[in-house]
Amino acid sequence: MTNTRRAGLMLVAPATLFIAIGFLLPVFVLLSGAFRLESGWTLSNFTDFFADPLYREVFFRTFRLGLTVTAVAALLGYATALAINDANPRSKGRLVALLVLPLMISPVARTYAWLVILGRTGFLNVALTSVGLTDEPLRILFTEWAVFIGLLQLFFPLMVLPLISSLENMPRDVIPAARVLGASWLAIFWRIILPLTREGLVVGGTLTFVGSLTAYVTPAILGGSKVLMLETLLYQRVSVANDYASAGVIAVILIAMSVATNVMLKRLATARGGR
Amino acid sequence: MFNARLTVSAAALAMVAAPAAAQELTISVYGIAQDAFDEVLYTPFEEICDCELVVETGNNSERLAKLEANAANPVIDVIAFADSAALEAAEKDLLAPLDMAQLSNVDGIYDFAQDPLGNGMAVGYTFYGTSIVYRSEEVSIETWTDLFSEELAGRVALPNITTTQGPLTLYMIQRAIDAEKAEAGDFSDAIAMVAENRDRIVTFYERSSQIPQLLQQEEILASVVGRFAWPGISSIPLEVEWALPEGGQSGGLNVLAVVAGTEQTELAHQFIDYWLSEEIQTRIAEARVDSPVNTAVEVDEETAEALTYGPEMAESIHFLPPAVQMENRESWLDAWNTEIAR
Amino acid sequence: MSDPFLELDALTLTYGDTIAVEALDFHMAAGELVALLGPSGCGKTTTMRAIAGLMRPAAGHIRLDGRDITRVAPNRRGVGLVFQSYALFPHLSVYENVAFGLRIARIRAEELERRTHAALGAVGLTDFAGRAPAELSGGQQQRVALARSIVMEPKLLLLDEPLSNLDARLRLEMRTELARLQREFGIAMLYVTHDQAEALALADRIIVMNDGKVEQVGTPEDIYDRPTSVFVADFVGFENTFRVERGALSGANGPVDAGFAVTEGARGLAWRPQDVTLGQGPHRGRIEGASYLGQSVEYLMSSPLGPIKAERPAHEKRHATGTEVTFDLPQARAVELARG
Amino acid sequence: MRHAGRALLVVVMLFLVGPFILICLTGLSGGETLAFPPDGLSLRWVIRVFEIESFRDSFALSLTLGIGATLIALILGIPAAYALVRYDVPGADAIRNLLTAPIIVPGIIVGLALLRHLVIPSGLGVTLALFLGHTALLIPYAVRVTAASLQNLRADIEDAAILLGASRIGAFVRVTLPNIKNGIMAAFIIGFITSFNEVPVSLFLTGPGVATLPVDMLLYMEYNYDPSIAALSGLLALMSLGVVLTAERLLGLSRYV
Repeated sequence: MTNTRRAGLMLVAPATLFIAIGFLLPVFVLLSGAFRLESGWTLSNFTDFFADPLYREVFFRTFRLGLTVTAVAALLGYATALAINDANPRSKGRLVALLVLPLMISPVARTYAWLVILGRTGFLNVALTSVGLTDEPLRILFTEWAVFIGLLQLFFPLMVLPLISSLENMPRDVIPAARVLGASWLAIFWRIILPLTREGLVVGGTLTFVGSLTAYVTPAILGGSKVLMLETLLYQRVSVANDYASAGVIAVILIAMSVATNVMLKRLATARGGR
Repeated sequence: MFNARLTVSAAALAMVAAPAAAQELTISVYGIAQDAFDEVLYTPFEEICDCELVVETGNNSERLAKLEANAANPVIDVIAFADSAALEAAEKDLLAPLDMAQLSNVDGIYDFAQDPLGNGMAVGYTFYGTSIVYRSEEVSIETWTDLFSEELAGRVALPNITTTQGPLTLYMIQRAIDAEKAEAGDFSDAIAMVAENRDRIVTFYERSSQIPQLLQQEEILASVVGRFAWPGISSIPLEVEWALPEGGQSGGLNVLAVVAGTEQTELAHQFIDYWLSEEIQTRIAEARVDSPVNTAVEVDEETAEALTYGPEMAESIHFLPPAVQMENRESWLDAWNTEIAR
Repeated sequence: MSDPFLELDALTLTYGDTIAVEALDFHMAAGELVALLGPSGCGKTTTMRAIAGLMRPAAGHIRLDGRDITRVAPNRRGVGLVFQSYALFPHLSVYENVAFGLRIARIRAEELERRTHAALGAVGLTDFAGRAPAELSGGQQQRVALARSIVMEPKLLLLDEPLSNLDARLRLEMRTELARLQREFGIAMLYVTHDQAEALALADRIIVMNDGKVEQVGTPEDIYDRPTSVFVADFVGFENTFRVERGALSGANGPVDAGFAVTEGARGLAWRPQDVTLGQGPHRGRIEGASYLGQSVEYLMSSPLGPIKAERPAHEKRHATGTEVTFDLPQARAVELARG
Repeated sequence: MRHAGRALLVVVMLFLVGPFILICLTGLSGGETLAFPPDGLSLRWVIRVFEIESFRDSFALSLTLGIGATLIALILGIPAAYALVRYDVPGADAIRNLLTAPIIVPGIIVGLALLRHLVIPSGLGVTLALFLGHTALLIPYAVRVTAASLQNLRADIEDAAILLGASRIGAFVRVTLPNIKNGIMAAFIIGFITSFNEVPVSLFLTGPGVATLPVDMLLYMEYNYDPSIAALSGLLALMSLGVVLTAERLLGLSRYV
């Protein structure tokens, strides 16, 4: 018994030490800067941060965009996952491969493509005006809309893939069974599908929300300086102003938000899980 | 396992590291037109010095941040900066004094470029005008405050405060409102004006390379840029003009400096001197990259048109002194963040 | 019984703080086929894993063929194990599965081939040598697992629930096969099962385990006809088992007189359903349900003794559900249990 | 219902994949600047991509980094995953959390932390820090994907191998490894692509002549606005597409993502 414990420790030791020393240690030193002033330990960096209207706005914008992206991805994700689950196995494999694709393509290439599409004379506006949906081209680039669209495309697969796998794990024939019992589609979704796929939703939701909070390339290129998010603000604070205290504060906030989301959603998944 | 990691890393390092030359000179410059620089400056210099140039590129603030971060172990030997960034670096003890005796070509450049920081730590290698570019068939520009005209609502981009052009733009707007405050570095009226028109400004750009694209995609009809961006802008298939507004144009000076702590002092000076030479300044000018500071350089009219050329031009530019920039930067940034960025 | 071939001596096995098996003693002779019978969770599989060396005992000793193997590594014990799941290597063919151990032992090519083919022949799978395990039926996979162990010529072969994953027809086939192999190779076999029928049909001797301890050891006849404890009696199908307290049977609502003098020292009495007679006797009950089984009728009754199960020949008088009936638990058919 | 589902799938897939098709077309433009629809078709910008020296250098760096960091992450991650799945490791939950920490910490902070508190004080050099950062980032993937494959594999086949005479390591190499091979290859591909496309960690970890390809592309975009970025993006998109489709066909990659 002690033997396998020791063997287990020996096997996890290299990876654990590597991460602890080569990764966590420097990160902790950096984060500790958020709690320090020349005079000693303090929380004033945080109060300063939230006292600044710009920072406050960036914080709420990041939060808001993260929530919106997650909510829309979840709605659209369920519809997509159900449709894919309905497809025959051959095309299902292909559809899943297509879903994976955006995750595998360089974020620079991906964002660059949106630059070409969302512009005033870009693909989207040309299409909209030519079918007469709008007279005046829409301003999308450098607005929260552009960031929203870019983030949605990036994280949508991370929402759909767990949903597909939890739909696959759903006991067969529960949907026909509910239909036979007279449930409407809405009732089926609400009472059968949602509870049975909650785990997938939580995994997808966490990945999407946390991913949106910490995205860099998308807001940097599609949002620009008028749509700063926490991560782009962090970069700006460091590279423009050499302001490592603010950088540390933003880092702590980002990590705290990520961890809180993880914990909260995990609890949500298990809260009423034991039906 | 740990050894395996080290071995693999070491092997990988060996693969990516440049083959060792006799000597290496590491320079840090703007990323603009690197192909042209390679052809007319880097390669010829490598032949002369029998050394290898390693080039880092980036904008002022990023490179300054890195220079400061690496102060204990400098990796850069020669750095090209905007004058204000150079002054900031100098005040942080990141630069070494220049040995003018080793720079034979300094005497041949404009006076204002010989010791622009006033501390003997940098020499100017190029200067440029900063003005408004605009789509002439769509709008006309008479003054700096025309940036906020009705025709330009939702169709204009301004440089962000964090770029070199940002303060220059505020400076010229402030001059149009109250020149005295402008010279003192008080841009409060200009900032208020930008803030008021915040929603009519498409974006505060951080890279001037965006401007040709923004113009061509008809995102914007006008913007403020440095002349170095003009070749890219004038090449788009639209009527774009360089405005000569009432109140003139601003501009900037880019300088070369030697990084404190470098071991390649001699080679660094040799490189700077070479860059200032008539031959190289002419070639860079003819490549339509940087305007020459060497007074002996003569170019044809077409080239001159693409650049910011000649003593009269230099005379007409309203430079914003680096000391004023240093002194007021924090307050501009604060005011900008509270009034505009949010 | 001559010298013990396998001997467990006060073997205690634990998982963390939980004791799975406590101070277990038993032994078996060379060439014997012994069944370790017990409900799931009684510690029988744990005991088997300990004999194989897959877990280390907290206390006690295991001796095999005169050697203490308690601390010997599993791959040096000469013990084979057929897993309940078969644990075939999915990436190897049937032939390579069987040859696996011989390759590890660096057996010469000709001998390896000869022995592998012999083992495949012994289980009747010669024609399937090139297949992948996934392409075989459950019974065939079972036989591959068997061949893979036998080819190593182990001193002792352990089998974990060898018949549990097979359907009824295959069980019969496999049962015969195991008995044949046992005779042919003379390997001592110890197998774990929770199915009394399986144990009775195959084993020379049965060890009944409960809650980490041995309940009873004996021949199949001993176990089936003469259980010595309430637990064993229950387990081998004495459906009417009662503890004895102060000379009376303990019923659902207190003691009930047996109707005869209970032997001094008996801690329990048990009757099979076939031995319960209806229509006469000292006890009263109510028929709760009757199932016609062809040759017989099975009655489920409620009584002061608790539920009673009786099985009567079909030609006897039938009793309808809901009727009151008298019944007898005859002394002559009672099995006395020495332990409660 | 069926039709609505199909229409939705078309729209979603267009949204996900359409931009990459557009960028490939834009990269084939014959014009001077980026535009859509492209200004005539030509390969000039594709050819141009291969002429830019810094792209060649940064591509080589990203390739080495992707392969090297993924291999190290697997060498460290596989034993850890094995222990976490098969053994009763003391403090397993804490270790699991620790091993996934690199995913939680925003990349830009990792890069900054490594630059300021590792590269600068130790003088180790940016390249080593890149390897360190990328390896740390990839270990969670390596552990997770390997652990998933191990969980799908019956533990008793290793016991069976040991009872047939194999040592513990022998059983792992001869029985476990061949059966989780696909999972490991999937982990390698996912790791490589993650590293190859990584921006935030690498953003600060640049130096003279050292920049990963995506960061180099960002730097290039800062000063150039010609279709060569579109061409390069298109090439990278095609490369990823090739890798993903091949991997999907061989391994069923999407099961591991």
